[in-house]
Amino acid sequence: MREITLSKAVNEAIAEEMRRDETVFLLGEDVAEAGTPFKILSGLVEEFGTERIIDTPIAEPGFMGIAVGAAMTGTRPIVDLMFGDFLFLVMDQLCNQAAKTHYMSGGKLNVPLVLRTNLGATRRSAAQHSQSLHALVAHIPGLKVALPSSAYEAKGLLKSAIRDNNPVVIFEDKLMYQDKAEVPEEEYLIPFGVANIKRPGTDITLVATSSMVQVAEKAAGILNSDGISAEIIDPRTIVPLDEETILNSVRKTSRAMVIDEGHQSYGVTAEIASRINERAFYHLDAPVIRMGAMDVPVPFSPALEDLTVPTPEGVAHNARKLVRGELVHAA
Amino acid sequence: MREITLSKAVNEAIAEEMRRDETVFLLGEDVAEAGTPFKILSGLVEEFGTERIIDTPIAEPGFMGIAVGAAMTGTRPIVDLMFGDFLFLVMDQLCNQAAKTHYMSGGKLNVPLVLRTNLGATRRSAAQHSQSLHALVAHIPGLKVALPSSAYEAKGLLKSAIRDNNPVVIFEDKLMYQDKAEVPEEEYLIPFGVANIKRPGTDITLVATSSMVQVAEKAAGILNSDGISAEIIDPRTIVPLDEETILNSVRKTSRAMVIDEGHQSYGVTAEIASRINERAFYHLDAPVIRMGAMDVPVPFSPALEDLTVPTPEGVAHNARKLVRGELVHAA
Amino acid sequence: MSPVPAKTNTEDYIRMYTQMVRIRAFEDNANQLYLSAKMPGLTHMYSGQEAVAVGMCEALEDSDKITSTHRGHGHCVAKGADFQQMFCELLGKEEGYCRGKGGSMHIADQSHGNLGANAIVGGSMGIATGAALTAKRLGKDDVTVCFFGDGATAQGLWYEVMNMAALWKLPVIYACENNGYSEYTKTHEIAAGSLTARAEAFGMEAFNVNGQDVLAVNALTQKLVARCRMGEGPFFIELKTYRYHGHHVGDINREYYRSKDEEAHWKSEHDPITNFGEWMLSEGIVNEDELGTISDAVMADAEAAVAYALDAKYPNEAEVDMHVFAPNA
Amino acid sequence: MSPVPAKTNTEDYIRMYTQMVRIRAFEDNANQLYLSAKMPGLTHMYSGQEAVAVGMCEALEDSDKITSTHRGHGHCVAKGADFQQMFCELLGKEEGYCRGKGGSMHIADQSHGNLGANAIVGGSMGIATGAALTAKRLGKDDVTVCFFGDGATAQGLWYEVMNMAALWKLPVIYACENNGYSEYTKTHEIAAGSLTARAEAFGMEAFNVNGQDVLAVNALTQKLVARCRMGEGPFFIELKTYRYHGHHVGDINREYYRSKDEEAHWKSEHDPITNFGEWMLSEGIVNEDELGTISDAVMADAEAAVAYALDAKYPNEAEVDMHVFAPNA
Ligand SMILES: Cc1ncc(C[n+]2csc(CCOP(=O)(O)OP(=O)(O)O)c2C)c(N)n1
Ligand SMILES: Cc1ncc(C[n+]2csc(CCOP(=O)(O)OP(=O)(O)O)c2C)c(N)n1
Ligand SMILES: [Mg+2]
Ligand SMILES: [Mg+2]
Repeated sequence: MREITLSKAVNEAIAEEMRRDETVFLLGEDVAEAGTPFKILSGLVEEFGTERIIDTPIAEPGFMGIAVGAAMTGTRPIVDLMFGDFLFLVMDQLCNQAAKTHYMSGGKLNVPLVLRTNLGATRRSAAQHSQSLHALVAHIPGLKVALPSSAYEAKGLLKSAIRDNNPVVIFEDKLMYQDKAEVPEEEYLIPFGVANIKRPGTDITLVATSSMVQVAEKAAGILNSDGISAEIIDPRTIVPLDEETILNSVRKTSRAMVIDEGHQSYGVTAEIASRINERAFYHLDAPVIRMGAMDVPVPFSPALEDLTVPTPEGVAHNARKLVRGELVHAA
Repeated sequence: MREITLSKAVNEAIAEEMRRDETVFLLGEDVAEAGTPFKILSGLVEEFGTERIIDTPIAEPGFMGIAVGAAMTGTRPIVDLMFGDFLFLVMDQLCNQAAKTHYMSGGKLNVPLVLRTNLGATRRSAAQHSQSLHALVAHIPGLKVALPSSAYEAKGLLKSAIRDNNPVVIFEDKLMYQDKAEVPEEEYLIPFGVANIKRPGTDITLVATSSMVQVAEKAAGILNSDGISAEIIDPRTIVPLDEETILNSVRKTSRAMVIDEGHQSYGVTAEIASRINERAFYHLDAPVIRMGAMDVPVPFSPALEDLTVPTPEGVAHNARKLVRGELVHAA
Repeated sequence: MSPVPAKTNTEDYIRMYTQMVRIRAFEDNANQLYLSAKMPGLTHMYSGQEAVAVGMCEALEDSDKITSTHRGHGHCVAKGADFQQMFCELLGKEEGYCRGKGGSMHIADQSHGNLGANAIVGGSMGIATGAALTAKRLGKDDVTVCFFGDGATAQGLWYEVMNMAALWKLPVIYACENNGYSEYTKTHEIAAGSLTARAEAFGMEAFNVNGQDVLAVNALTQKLVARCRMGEGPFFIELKTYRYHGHHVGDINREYYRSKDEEAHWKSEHDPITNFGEWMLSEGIVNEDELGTISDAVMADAEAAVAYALDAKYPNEAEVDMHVFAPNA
Repeated sequence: MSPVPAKTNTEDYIRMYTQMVRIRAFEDNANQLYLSAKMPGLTHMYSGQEAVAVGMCEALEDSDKITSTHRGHGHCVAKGADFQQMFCELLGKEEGYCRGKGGSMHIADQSHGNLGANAIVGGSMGIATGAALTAKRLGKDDVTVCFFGDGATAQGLWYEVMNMAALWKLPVIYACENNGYSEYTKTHEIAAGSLTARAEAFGMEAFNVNGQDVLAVNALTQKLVARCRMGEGPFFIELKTYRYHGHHVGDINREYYRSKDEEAHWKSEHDPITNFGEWMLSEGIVNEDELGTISDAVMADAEAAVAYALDAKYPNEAEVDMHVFAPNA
């Protein structure tokens, strides 16, 4: 099968959906001629024109609000938020307005919009351009949250997001834009709420999201040479969350780790670990171990930044302990 | 000992700290003559004047940003955010600026500010005036988060918050403003990171925050008549979190529930439950059970709203099951 | 009153008058429901500002959109909503416009183009601008009116969306109802400079109009709506008006920020309903009896709706987690 | 060049010239570090805009504050920072101004009143206004200059804080460096109306000045700083200027949004350093040799600092979770 970059996968998803549905349009900063600073959207304005690929001023709350109103009145906006860190600027329009409108109107108004943004550290971009903030939006009822882990997922999930009748936040890993994966020429969608068993295994379950799927895969390789068979589950969407696939795996392996690039405390790992504990407690041979990013603002210095995110070695280290029945945290 | 309302406790804490330290001041909407819509600050402008009790326009991001700059340059602002739901408006200034400045400057700049706001549903105020959003700020490194559960804690924690050299977000339960508790006449501070054993017990640990402490107490009363002895732990601050007190309790009781008024998914209950699971797993006789608010925007209708938050009966029901070794969630 | 507007005939006058009376009656009943502890929560009365909502909404078609505020009953009535579903909503009943899930601060009526009240001050400015973007993109004729208060002009969101509306020539009218207060604070204490100048700085045409004069409001709005439809928007209007009640129904002792004299003066000199009624009488458009008949009918209508709503049923418990997500086809 | 300013003497001119040369040299070296893959991440060059930072900061005392932007090296140098700590910061070294934790986009130098660069466009507008509030509240003389770009004027935060600054008469000067572009977009495509009118609408005095003319910038700033100290602030200045490089060091092929001719024209006709140097020569304030000596000294200084920074050590791993919270006494 052909291989394309995640960046190209995103571009294709948008182009296909815009061809399919006249009401889809995109807005954000430098999305038209410039095709975004990451050059993800190159070519779209040439095909769809500036009426549908709209350059905005640097006014994130404003264009987020405009997207909400546009979505409520019969169009399907895709909001391009250049960095995930700028989520903090759009939280009111996203969480007080978009997320709640359908419910508050008793089901009468819909807000079918997609907020495309990114996550991921280690790009030497410092504390305001490196955050992975998906836990925040996952906490707000009314928002769906997708975390593609490769070009394949990026395309399939984004197309589903654009067709969804609800606000969806989709986080691309900005370190992965140039990574290639097999992506079919034919159209496909990836449904929300269906996890992917990225690698089957028997000894331990590694639930990994987004950027951490690759880390888990590398860790599984290391573990494999130690004779430990790790199963990797990629939830693909954390709202809705496919609990069954995760639980089935844990019931089989009896051990689980959850790995995510958001800050560990009060983050995504806690929710997934809690659900495993609640529903598979009697199957567990050991506590579920979480690995998130350190609870520190992301430092600029390369000497520090790389310490803040889970690594394959770190994951393998903890997995090994778990499988051997050693404590990971002092008890 | 004298009893005063939570509202009065907050008022006293601010007045005492403003008398003690000239650099403390307060800003927000209708805080001066009006003393806030909840009338919490009545009398302060008369004592301290409009230079220190500052009415702002309705511009939450703006006055939050002003507070950050004021804090960086040698004063101690208290920001009055009328409803916790408006946090979404100030997230950028709070999380991208205030929370990160000390770290990003390598420890050279400080941001000693307090953001006072509230949480709590069942006031018939609907989806944009009823949220309990403390999980969001707890996820951001650099912010401390305090959740007073009575007038006593409200005063002691707020005074500590004002003296802290870091940004602190303190959430008062807006349903509790008129509730009275014993509060000493003499000055006292409640340190951060020290949980309170609200009620000792032996059979099950109920970790409850803010508004849910009262719910847990009522549940403990119900359980008591069933012959079940519940220990209630009030963490008082969730950042920093006093893990030891919680773990010691769980090691003793072998069973735990975590109760919090934020939405359950990706919320505070998940973090506390995860830490218990990680560090006290082998002491647990049953899974840690979480009870948060339902994952729905808060509905206006009283017939629906009351269903969304944990109740004493609900807590007692689950606790009873846990103690009896019954599953709370289907396995 | 102001010169006779383009859309001029007795029927229009009577409809405008009736709509203003309907708003006043709705609010008086809502206030009573609050005072008699039959309404959950609080609510913000629109009484005194009727000429703004009616003057503007009467210049709109059903397909035109409005966004509203926490003080939103007036806009909702003026845009065509019926009392029964409105009172049901205020009481949290299933037959309410939002099945009781929204309440006073989130009442919406999409069948008449009301995209909803909003409990975030300024929160609907983006929504209104986005609705106008839809009209432009889909080549529709629709105009959107964005209602907000003087206090809301302090929110940065407004400047962001004005800038985009001006750059993209969107068919939106920003309507600031300057009632002199945001909560318990006078406008001049929270607004530096000039509101119209703020809009003009973005290259928008800005207007001042007496918000107590329904015909003046209507005439200006008709003109601007027509210009919006020709692609000449956006526009800004500042409408000077006054709220009769407290900030919300519970704001009773308010002399510390507003004198009783001031309130009495506005009511006796600038009441939009009385003054318009008197003008119609003096012009011979209606007689006293006819005005009385209108009032009586509206009162009866309101009372019947209140009675209906009080008896109506609450939503089923199973509704609590319905409508979090819209279904996908 | 403009008429001679109040603070007029040869020493001042030479210092301003030197500071501009220092900024240019800093950026040329930073760019080289990037091109030779010795610098982590990206950075935004200030070259071309030197007269803005220097003209303004030379009108300030050390105790006065500034807030800066993603394009912040110029402000940092102009406010008195030294090369060594700056380059160390850019390379993520322990001896950097922020111990390597901030990097280019967060460089701060509180010893000279620089409250920091900011990677959120517009993110420091509140901070600057808050610093001015501190000055007013504590009865200090300090003035704060808030630097930001034309693109940042689209952020609503600016209007919120202008309103408060105007209401409270704060000693803050909002300085918009209009370099014609925000990223890859021309200013007129993202800014409707007039920037000065936007500030004036809040009752603030607003000024336009040629941002390539260091004396004009300095003269105006001196006047406004003095007026701020007398309680006459806030003020707004729009400074027309130009950035020579791409939006960031990686923005190389940029003809799709900006022609080479345009760039060449600004460099040959409006270079703030060349023009000021020529003026000083023509006025007999300095001779060619003296200018050469200044340049040489600055270059040597920069090179030494770069060499030092390249050799300097990274922060210790244990630093990674230090400084999340400030200690309490
Ligand atoms: C973002 C936000 N901040 C504060 C409030 C609290 N609040 C509700 S109404 C109001 C005053 C609004 O004044 P104005 O815009 O003039 O409208 P009016 O009440 O006069 O109709 C305030 C501060 C809110 N609901 N939302
Ligand atoms: C809130 C926010 N939105 C977008 C960006 C991405 N960004 C960085 S610089 C920039 C352009 C800024 O333009 P301007 O304010 O004119 O400053 P200049 O780069 O011209 O100095 C943008 C869009 C950002 N850093 N922060
Ligand atoms: Mg008002
Ligand atoms: Mg610019």
